[in-house]
Amino acid sequence: MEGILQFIYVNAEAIFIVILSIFLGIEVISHVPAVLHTPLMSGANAIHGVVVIGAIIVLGHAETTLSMIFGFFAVLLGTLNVVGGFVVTDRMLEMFKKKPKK
Amino acid sequence: MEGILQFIYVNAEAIFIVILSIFLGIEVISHVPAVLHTPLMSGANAIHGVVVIGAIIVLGHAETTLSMIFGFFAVLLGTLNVVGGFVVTDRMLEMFKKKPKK
Amino acid sequence: MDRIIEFSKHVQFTFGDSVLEIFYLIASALFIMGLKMLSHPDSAKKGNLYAAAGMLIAVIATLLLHRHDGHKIGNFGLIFTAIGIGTVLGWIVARRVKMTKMPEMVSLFNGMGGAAAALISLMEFPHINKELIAQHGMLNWQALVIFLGLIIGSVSFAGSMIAFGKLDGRIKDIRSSLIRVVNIIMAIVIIGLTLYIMTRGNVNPASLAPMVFLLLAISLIYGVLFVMPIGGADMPVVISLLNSFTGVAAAMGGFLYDNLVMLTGGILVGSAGTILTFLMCKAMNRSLINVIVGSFGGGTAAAETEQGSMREISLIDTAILLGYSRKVMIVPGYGLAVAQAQHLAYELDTILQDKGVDVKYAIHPVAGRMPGHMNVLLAEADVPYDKLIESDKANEEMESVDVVVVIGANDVVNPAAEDDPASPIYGMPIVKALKAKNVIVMKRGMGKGYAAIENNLFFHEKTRMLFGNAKETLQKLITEVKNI
Amino acid sequence: MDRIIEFSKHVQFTFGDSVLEIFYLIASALFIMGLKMLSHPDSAKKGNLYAAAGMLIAVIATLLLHRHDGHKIGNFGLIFTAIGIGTVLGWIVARRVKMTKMPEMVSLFNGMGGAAAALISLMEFPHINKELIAQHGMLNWQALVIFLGLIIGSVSFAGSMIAFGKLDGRIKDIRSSLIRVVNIIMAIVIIGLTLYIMTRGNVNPASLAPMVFLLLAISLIYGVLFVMPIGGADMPVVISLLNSFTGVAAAMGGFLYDNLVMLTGGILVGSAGTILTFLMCKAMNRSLINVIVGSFGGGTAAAETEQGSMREISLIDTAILLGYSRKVMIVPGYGLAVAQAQHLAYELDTILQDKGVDVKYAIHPVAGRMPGHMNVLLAEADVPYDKLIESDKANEEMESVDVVVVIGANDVVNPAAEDDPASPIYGMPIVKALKAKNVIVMKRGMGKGYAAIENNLFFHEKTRMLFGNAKETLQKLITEVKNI
Ligand SMILES: NC(=O)c1ccc[n+]([C@@H]2O[C@H](COP(=O)([O-])OP(=O)(O)OC[C@H]3O[C@@H](n4cnc5c(N)ncnc54)[C@H](OP(=O)(O)O)[C@@H]3O)[C@@H](O)[C@H]2O)c1
Ligand SMILES: NC(=O)c1ccc[n+]([C@@H]2O[C@H](COP(=O)([O-])OP(=O)(O)OC[C@H]3O[C@@H](n4cnc5c(N)ncnc54)[C@H](OP(=O)(O)O)[C@@H]3O)[C@@H](O)[C@H]2O)c1
Repeated sequence: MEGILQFIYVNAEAIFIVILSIFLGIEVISHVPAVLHTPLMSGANAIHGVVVIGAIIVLGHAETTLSMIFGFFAVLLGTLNVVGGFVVTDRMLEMFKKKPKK
Repeated sequence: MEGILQFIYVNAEAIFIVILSIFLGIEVISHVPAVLHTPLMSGANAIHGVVVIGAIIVLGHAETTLSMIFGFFAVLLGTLNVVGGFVVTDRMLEMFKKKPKK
Repeated sequence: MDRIIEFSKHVQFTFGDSVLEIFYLIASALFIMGLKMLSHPDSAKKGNLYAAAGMLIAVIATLLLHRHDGHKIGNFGLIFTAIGIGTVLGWIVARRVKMTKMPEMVSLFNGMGGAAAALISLMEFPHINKELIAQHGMLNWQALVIFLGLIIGSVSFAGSMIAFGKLDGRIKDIRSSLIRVVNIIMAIVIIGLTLYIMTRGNVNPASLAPMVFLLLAISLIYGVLFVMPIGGADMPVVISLLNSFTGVAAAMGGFLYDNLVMLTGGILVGSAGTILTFLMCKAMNRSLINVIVGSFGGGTAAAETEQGSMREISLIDTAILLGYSRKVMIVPGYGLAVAQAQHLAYELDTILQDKGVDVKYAIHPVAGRMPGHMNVLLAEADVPYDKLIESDKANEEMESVDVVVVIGANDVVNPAAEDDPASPIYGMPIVKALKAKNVIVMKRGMGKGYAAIENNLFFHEKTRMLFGNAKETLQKLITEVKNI
Repeated sequence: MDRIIEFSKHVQFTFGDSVLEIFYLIASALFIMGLKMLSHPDSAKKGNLYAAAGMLIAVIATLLLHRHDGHKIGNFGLIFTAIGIGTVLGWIVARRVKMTKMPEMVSLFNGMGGAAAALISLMEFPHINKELIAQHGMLNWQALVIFLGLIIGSVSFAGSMIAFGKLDGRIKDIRSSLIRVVNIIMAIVIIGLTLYIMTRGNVNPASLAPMVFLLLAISLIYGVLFVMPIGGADMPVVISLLNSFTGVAAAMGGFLYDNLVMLTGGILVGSAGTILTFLMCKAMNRSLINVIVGSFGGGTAAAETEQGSMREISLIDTAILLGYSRKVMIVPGYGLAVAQAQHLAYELDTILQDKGVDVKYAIHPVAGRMPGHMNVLLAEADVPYDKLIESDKANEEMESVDVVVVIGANDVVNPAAEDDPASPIYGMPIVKALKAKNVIVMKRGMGKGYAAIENNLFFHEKTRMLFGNAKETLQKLITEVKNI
């Protein structure tokens, strides 16, 4: 209980950021047309690849071999998520780009 | 310059909150129909009455007579902003409440 | 990780501190949801209540739980007296005031908020953290935040008071290009003085008091002169702008006290208010710069050439025309509000309705002088909501309308918006009165509207003019209609 | 004020620390703007680039400026190798894969993100701040954040791999109510084990390693079993859900490292992904619970009574009917994708077009097995974008259409959605084929669609069936049409 209260007090700003981001995520998405569901999902998928930054921090300060191995894979997988995510999204959106030419 | 950098580092979370709130303000408002402009302006006006909290903090810790007088007026004016703002908005919205009864 | 861990090592906190943050979080969420709901007609009223509930929570939580340097809030007597007076006064004024005076009220209360923000800055200024000053002199973030709150708050206060006076008709427009030059100079002086104060180095802030009061004075004058040259009719836009100013001023308090509900609430209003200002300008087909610099009203000479002649109509002919119509569309405008003839318009409507005429009102979004002006005006006269039709819908029905009765409207029915690209109102959507079979225009004379341009509608062959003050004309018309 | 002042007294920071925060702020803003633009067709492609730019900025800034306990990022060799391999591999796979395999790819990459989050938690777990443990034991916020990251990340990883396998056809659906019971038990075990670990008190976290690995293993199994019983066709919805999971897991890293771009980016995806999941369910007229528990496909017996008989049509008759029409509307569905007959459909279209027939495609939003499936499929066959019409618009034109050709679609043209309230798809918008003059349906036999219900359209007097695999049927039809 005390731990939770400390968490709230110490991370108050971060918790505000969480709540605001939640509202923002909802607002930003809520009017998306159905055809864009898949590319949007894919784009969002690429954005959570931001986890790669955590992986870089871990690997960047790793000292034991084990943590270097783990860190190496974390960075690798995170990069896959980012690069693959954005490229796939871009390819999908190729399909939707052209407007009626009449 | 150093002061600004300290400000940014120390208030990094607060600055994020500012940016997120700006985006949120834009998103939330951007589809409002013209007839609601005035009540919305009025409602927003009431919300910035949140400045009354700052006034309460000042007056609540005031020690000199001068600061008590100033603080008293700050709380009074802030309260006017809040109460007047919400009541006026409510009255305006009375006008828009009724839906076509056909 | 470093910052937060470092932080948690050094900070003492109590149960109450954490709970206060939770309440602030709830209050902020209520503000956001309230604002969101306020922007949809169906949920607007509930949205206002949500925001008010958020405010109540934030205030009560502050009173009970706030601590500064380990001290709880004191001076409860004074605080409750101030809140009490503010509540009673605010409530009574807001309840009593006439519907059509609402914009004045918004302006007044906005000014109060700005003044409160400025007062807070004045009081906190001598208490800038000693260690910060030792480290960085006056060039530190607390000083910055305090001065911004002072300047923005007082500009907002002074500007709002002038806007209030203008709407109330007490302060007349002073259009002089001199003021604009003076304004630019004053803006520079304000920035310069602030920089001067902030570069005073490691001093006791209290010793800078004279300069701070000078800054206050100049900011107040700037606020007055900023609004002075802007036309009275543009006040809604100005108030919306000052509204967002006050939001930003309140947010400065959020930085100062590390108070997240002030920060979120203030910035939210600052951002939403700015967008709203632009939307209001857009609805009038103008730019914000254009409103502030006020180049409107010069009027292009174009298309003022071939007008032909106006044709008048007598009261009795009008009465007969209306009495034997099937469908009548009333287009109310600013003149109806000026003449306070909304009750008479509705009386005419009821009498015609009794005679079997179908009467509706075409409501243009920027008719009058504030958004929703006509809705408020006609609601005051108890016109049923379902008789009010938005202008888009009205235009669709227009072909089946026998008589359009324009009462004190001008710009919102000006066909130049559609067919004269040189016109300053070109592109603004209008009520297309000419699609109906007959048009009757009630106004006092040849007076121009807000945009100060000619209106070819008045010279069209379908149109008949019924000159006179709207109130008197309607009065007489009602008598005539009753007689047929 | 206290917190921030207190904080600024104790924290050492460098120039780089402040600049890093600014870059993170810019990156977060780019994520928000990117996501916003991704939800509008015109700006979507630019939005993706914005988000990618944000990511690049965040990564480079971290590499150059991040400091932990005063140490800068090291192990650059390893980092660049990992990033290099990841980039090349990700790029090649994403570029090479067939358009129709896109959902598999999203699932795969989503799983990678989840795994990265879980790995970070595994590595940070032994390093929980000593002072926090001294104060609160293992029941502290760092431990909480680490375990949440571990659990959510590994569920997301394992689930995504299963979803990938199912979409790829390698893993078959296992529908057993036993799995559901097992799932509930496992969820309880996960919560219990986490609580057990967190109440170990003041211990060296490394000593808890075996239990943490047990937690990891159970979470992985749970992820597998969570997705296992869900039908393969529901995978897009499941992937969207797991996508938002990974977002939340990434955000946990944001708390752990006090890293605001991870926090904002992760939560943004978590929230937007959740909404998107609900929107996808809504487009299919189902609830999320319904998808996860998978009660779909039971099929109500209602309205399956009076069906009458099906009428077949020969290839030659079809060819004549099409060749002499003025307007033909093709309604593609899942069967077209299965048969990979999109190129042939377009070939038929071109030949008919040459004969002066106006051919369009009616695109239903949930035709196929992922949103936008038909757009992607037909774009692959180079069908011009302006021939694809959304189903609402198509329905408006339908009355002037001579022949509707349904190729491998079933549910999206099922009139039960309109007139049978007992049907599980009741309320879903459909392509109203029956409003056209003739309907031709190409499918292999009496196979049902995704919703596993009868379709009365096939028994309607306007409808003629053309049985056979879509690819072969179209091939033969093209020959016939050429001959007339
Ligand atoms: N709604 C808003 O938010 C807002 C805010 C700011 C500006 N505006 C602008 O205001 C304008 C509104 O257009 P509008 O058509 O409503 O009004 P308008 O164009 O200003 O015209 C009003 C007309 O009413 C007549 N009038 C004045 N007093 C009268 C009386 N006592 N009896 C009868 N007639 C009287 C005047 O002609 P006589 O002098 O000949 O009688 C005048 O031509 C637009 O240009 C809009 O952009 C709107
Ligand atoms: N788009 C999405 O995001 C998404 C995601 C999940 C679920 N869904 C659901 O999927 C359904 C989509 O509807 P739909 O009309 O496109 O497809 P459907 O209802 O699943 O029907 C497909 C039809 O194609 C026929 N078919 C299969 N293979 C074929 C082949 N090789 N040649 C010719 N015909 C073939 C099948 O009949 P035979 O076996 O007789 O040939 C079947 O009746 C909806 O219920 C939707 O809710 C959509």
